[in-house]
Amino acid sequence: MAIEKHDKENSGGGRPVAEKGEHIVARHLIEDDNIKEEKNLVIDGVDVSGRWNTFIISRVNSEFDRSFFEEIKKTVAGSRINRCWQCGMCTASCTVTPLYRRFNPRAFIYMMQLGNLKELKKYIDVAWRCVGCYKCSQRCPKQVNPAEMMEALALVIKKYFPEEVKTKLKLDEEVKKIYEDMIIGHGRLDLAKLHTYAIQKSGRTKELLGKIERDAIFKMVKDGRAFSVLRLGKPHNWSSSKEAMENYLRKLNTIENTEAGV
Amino acid sequence: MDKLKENQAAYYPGCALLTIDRAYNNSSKLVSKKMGIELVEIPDYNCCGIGEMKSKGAASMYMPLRNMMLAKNRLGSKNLVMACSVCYHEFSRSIARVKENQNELSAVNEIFKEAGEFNEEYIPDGEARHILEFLYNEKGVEEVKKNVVKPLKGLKVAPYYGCLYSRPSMYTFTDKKPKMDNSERPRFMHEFLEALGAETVFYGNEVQCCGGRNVVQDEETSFTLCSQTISKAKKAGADVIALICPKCAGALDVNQPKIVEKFGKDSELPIVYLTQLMALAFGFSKKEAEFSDMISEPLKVLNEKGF
Amino acid sequence: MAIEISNRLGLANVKSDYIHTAGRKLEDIHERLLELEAKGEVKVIHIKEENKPIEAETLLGWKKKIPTNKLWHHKSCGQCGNIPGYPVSLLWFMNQMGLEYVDERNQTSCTAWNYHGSGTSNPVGLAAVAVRNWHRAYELGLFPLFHCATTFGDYKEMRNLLVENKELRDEVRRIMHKIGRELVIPEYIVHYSEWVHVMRFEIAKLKKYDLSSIIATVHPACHTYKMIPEDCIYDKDIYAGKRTAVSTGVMLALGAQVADYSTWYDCCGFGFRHILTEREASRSFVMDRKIRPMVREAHSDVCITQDTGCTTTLDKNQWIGKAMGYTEQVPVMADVMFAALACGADVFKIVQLQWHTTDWRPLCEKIGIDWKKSEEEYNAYLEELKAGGKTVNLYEYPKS
Amino acid sequence: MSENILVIGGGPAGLNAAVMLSELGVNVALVERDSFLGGNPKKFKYKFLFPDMQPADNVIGELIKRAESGGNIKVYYSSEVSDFKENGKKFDAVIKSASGSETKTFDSVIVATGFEHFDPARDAKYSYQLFDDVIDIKDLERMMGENNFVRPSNGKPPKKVAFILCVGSRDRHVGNQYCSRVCCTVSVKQAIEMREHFPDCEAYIFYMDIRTYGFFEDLYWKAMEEHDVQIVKGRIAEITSGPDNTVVCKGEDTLLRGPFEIPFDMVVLASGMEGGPQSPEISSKLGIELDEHGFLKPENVTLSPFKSNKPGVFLAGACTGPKAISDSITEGAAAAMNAYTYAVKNR
Repeated sequence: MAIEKHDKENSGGGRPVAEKGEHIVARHLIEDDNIKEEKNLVIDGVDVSGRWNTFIISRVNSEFDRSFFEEIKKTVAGSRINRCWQCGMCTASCTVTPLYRRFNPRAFIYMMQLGNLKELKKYIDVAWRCVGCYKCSQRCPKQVNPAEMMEALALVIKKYFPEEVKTKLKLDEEVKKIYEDMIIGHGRLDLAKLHTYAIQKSGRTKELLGKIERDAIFKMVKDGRAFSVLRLGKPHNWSSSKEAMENYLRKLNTIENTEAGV
Repeated sequence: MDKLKENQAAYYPGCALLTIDRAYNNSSKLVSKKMGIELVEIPDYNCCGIGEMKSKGAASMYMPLRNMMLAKNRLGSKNLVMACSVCYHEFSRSIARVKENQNELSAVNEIFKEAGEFNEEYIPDGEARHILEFLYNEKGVEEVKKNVVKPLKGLKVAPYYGCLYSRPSMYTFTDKKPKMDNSERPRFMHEFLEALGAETVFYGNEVQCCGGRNVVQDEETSFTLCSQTISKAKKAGADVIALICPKCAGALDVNQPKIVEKFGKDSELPIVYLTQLMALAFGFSKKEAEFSDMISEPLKVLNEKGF
Repeated sequence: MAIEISNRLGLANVKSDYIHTAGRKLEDIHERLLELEAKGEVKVIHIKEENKPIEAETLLGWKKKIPTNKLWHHKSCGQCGNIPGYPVSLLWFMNQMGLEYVDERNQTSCTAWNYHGSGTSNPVGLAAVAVRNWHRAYELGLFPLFHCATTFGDYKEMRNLLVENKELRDEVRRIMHKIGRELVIPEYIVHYSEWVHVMRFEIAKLKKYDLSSIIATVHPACHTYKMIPEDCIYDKDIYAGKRTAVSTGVMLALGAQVADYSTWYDCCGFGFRHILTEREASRSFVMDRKIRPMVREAHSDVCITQDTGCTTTLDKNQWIGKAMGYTEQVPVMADVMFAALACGADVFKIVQLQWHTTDWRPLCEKIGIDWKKSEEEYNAYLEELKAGGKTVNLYEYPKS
Repeated sequence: MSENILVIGGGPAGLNAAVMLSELGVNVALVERDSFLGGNPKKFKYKFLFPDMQPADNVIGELIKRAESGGNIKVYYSSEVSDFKENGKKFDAVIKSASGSETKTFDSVIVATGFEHFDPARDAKYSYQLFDDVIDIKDLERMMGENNFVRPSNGKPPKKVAFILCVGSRDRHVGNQYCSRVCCTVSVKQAIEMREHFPDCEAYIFYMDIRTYGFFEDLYWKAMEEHDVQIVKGRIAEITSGPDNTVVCKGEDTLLRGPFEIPFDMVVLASGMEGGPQSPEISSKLGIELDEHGFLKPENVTLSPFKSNKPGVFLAGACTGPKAISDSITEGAAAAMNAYTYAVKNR
């Protein structure tokens, strides 16, 4: 099979280059990942570039991966995954679902039960939007504890989709890191530092100089609260606790230790 | 350190209350003392984990439980009182889980052993108590009424419980123990406020989430939820919203200028802590209750109403 | 792997002692047709003694009579153009067996492609076209035999609609009067593959080659067995009566091995609408859902079909599969074509595999057919034609 | 003189009716078509009964023992009622067996002819009989009863098993629109037994609704929470051959809205209950009504579920519709009481 390259983009002829699968009549019905198309392709001397070689890849799920379920069941947060029978009470109770169409704890739990990573991948960006309000856990008739199941979900995403976490969940990941560094590293939380770091990480440093932020900082400096933050300090002999926790995490035989490198 | 006397209770402040939310901390102490209980801070406390540790197995339980150990070890108290709902949740979660699950208890004790700070194993025989539930059950509404010297007549208050004071009941035991609040329709704050002479309004978002957990990395969600809550309370005629959690304050009070900027004046309403209103009614000055700490400027409306 | 293949090979031969039980809610349309005839409501094209019928059992255990002689060939649109060896192989067999038939030239398309492809049709129009063709057979005193699966499915549907709806009958009768014809309905709607099936032991008698090393995979056409399924042939000895027996039956009778594969039930990808406007779907389906499993799971030497559209779609789309790494290839042909090959019909003049896209030569070699000789003869014949020679009928017409 | 009552059918319902009547001093003729008592549970060698997993023999064996040792019961094995006539308020019946025919007059009659397991071979899409590894719940019950629970195709223990609910039930296509009531519970029970037997064999249940009504729900919870049985929502449309000697279940995951084709080592079809050919037969012979589902029709389904439309003829057990063994036993007692009252009144 010989492949010949034509540099269509720079040919300057003004003819627009076709988008992948553009000519498929029902293109909108097919997800991007399910379309394969070679822009320039010659087979057996015949030019079959673009639409002449388009293939639609099957979206059939052909595996229930139970090892995945076992992995989650071992974690503290996800230990009750086997209880879920998909009644939808969690999603019905959810604070976030009304805001984000694709946020559906019921479905996330199901994907984890069946090890359906292919489907889960489509929800990475929204899967971490849980606000931890525990309405789902309060109402779940089987006490699956869906709110904490979302924590297990975060672990899963981190382990299996590190690339997507880097791109789509960069800020979430960094803020979480700041939290953990403070909580485990210092034993206490410096809220002022957390706030400034987070704003910096999200690339909104300018905002810190805006009127609202400036007023707040000024107020706290004036009433002395800014200094109490500086005086917060560390618990006495915290390092022994820190090391003990880190050791525990390293020894864990579950996905919980994937982020143990604190 | 000395063991606690009668009329003293071991108290866990938490990071927020010791710093930017000192108004909640100080007013809690003031009103407790007035009602006959002195809150004694445990020494050398550490952060509860603020929900960010849940994916870390038993380490997430070690954080709050170390404080329970401190209370017992240093103050001789099995129980620990706290005002922050997030801390309260983290504590009750850890206690409930290790009570139910022997493996998790041993894992936590492994960490205790390795840290080597205490010479004993942790035994889940104590309770975490939220200041609202604590004062309600230990002293009661009558005690509140007794202490009111400046009734808050004419002040319309929207009580805001948020999430973690009452949910989930598998951790907090709301609905379960006879004297615990209702998880879906909590009433304790209502009763306190009415005992202060204030009027409570019904607005439907009493236990709705403020989105506070994600407020740093996901403002959008939090602002939307807060705007809904504030505007509903305002529509119901509330003069102020009363809180029992510093995280809710972070979302509803500290961020209010930004919320107003985005959603307009409907989302503007003064925010106070329940204990600040109690302190005011108990005869403490507005300065003592530190109303000026609040970004949403409750002083204006309090002055207007003549308190 | 060995276990897996032997398991798949055995399946077509699984026998069952199971006796079909009719579902309680289904009504045998055949009985209602005869009731209508008794009331004088319709004329019925009966299968007579002279049609030498052979009885077969259908999905629900009903009996279906398959005529084997005095047949009227209703051919298929795409068949003659794309796969000319398909109808020719069938006629070749009938000639070999000395059966009477008419290779009809006064037939119309059944128009069902239009019906399935675009929905721009209506029951009256479809039924009128069907009755017009049925009447043509009727006036010649023959029983119609349909080559195309879509025609088969459509006519079964039309027969049911006509039996069930008086309004439709009246309307069609009115149209038929205009063109000087009458409302007639065949007793059974019969597909050519059903003829092949009931004649499979007769066909096997003509066998010239040993086929025991050939592994075939059968692709059943949706319109033969999924439309009006209660009217399709099932056999207790083939797939334990769980899958339609046609095509598989003749392969087994010829001594070839039939292997099962996971997507047996799936469509070929023709899809009517799709083959017209969405070839991407058709070609993807062919490679992903049919050809790859046939080759990977069943190590198939040949894919056996029973319909025009399926044969074309499965064959013509394999080459482009290479573009996306589908290296699997398997020759495709109808059951009757394979049977003709097995019985010594000429590869080029009768079975006409030269029109097929996927390489069929290794299959011929495996069977032991000298396709090169056949090719030479065929080329010589073409040269003759170019030089002004006379065309000869490659298959005989019936003695009139 | 004591009463004579005819009981047709020696399954759980008929047995209990016969035993109770015998204890009342009634002469009972128990007509059983098989050469043994115990009905379907005996015929298919049920091993454990839900909901408490007690050995089937504890229940069925006990009933048989009582019936066989009860002095007033005459059991007619391998026999049938070949003729039946009303005789005033009484009934003349001919009991035909291998040893000949016997005509007797009875004061009242209890029909307890039971049910038949739906034959999944009738629904071609499930490939039952085509693939060795596709079995149904009664096959699995028998395999467990014989301690021979392995893959029929190769004698090896399975690693992944699918249970498919609603086979032959709730399906207009096969003519049964009703729910067979017990298949869900039987399936979760079997899944538990299977997981106990082969802890590393995964169990999946494909369902449309799970109807483990009442306290049977406990078993369903147990299956999930203690044995990690996974439920998947979607009915199976076809079963084909899969890679490595597996069978593929093709379905739609209705909760995620996507197609799946999953290979399994073994598939267990939860085939439902049918009235069987004996129901129309007994209906025409005794002149009692048949319902639209092919079961015998009670006079009033709520008020008198144990009465047929013919006075003096009573109904018990699964002949009136799918039910659990415990319900059949209860109905046997209820029918016995009614048959006795009728007999005494019309003495």
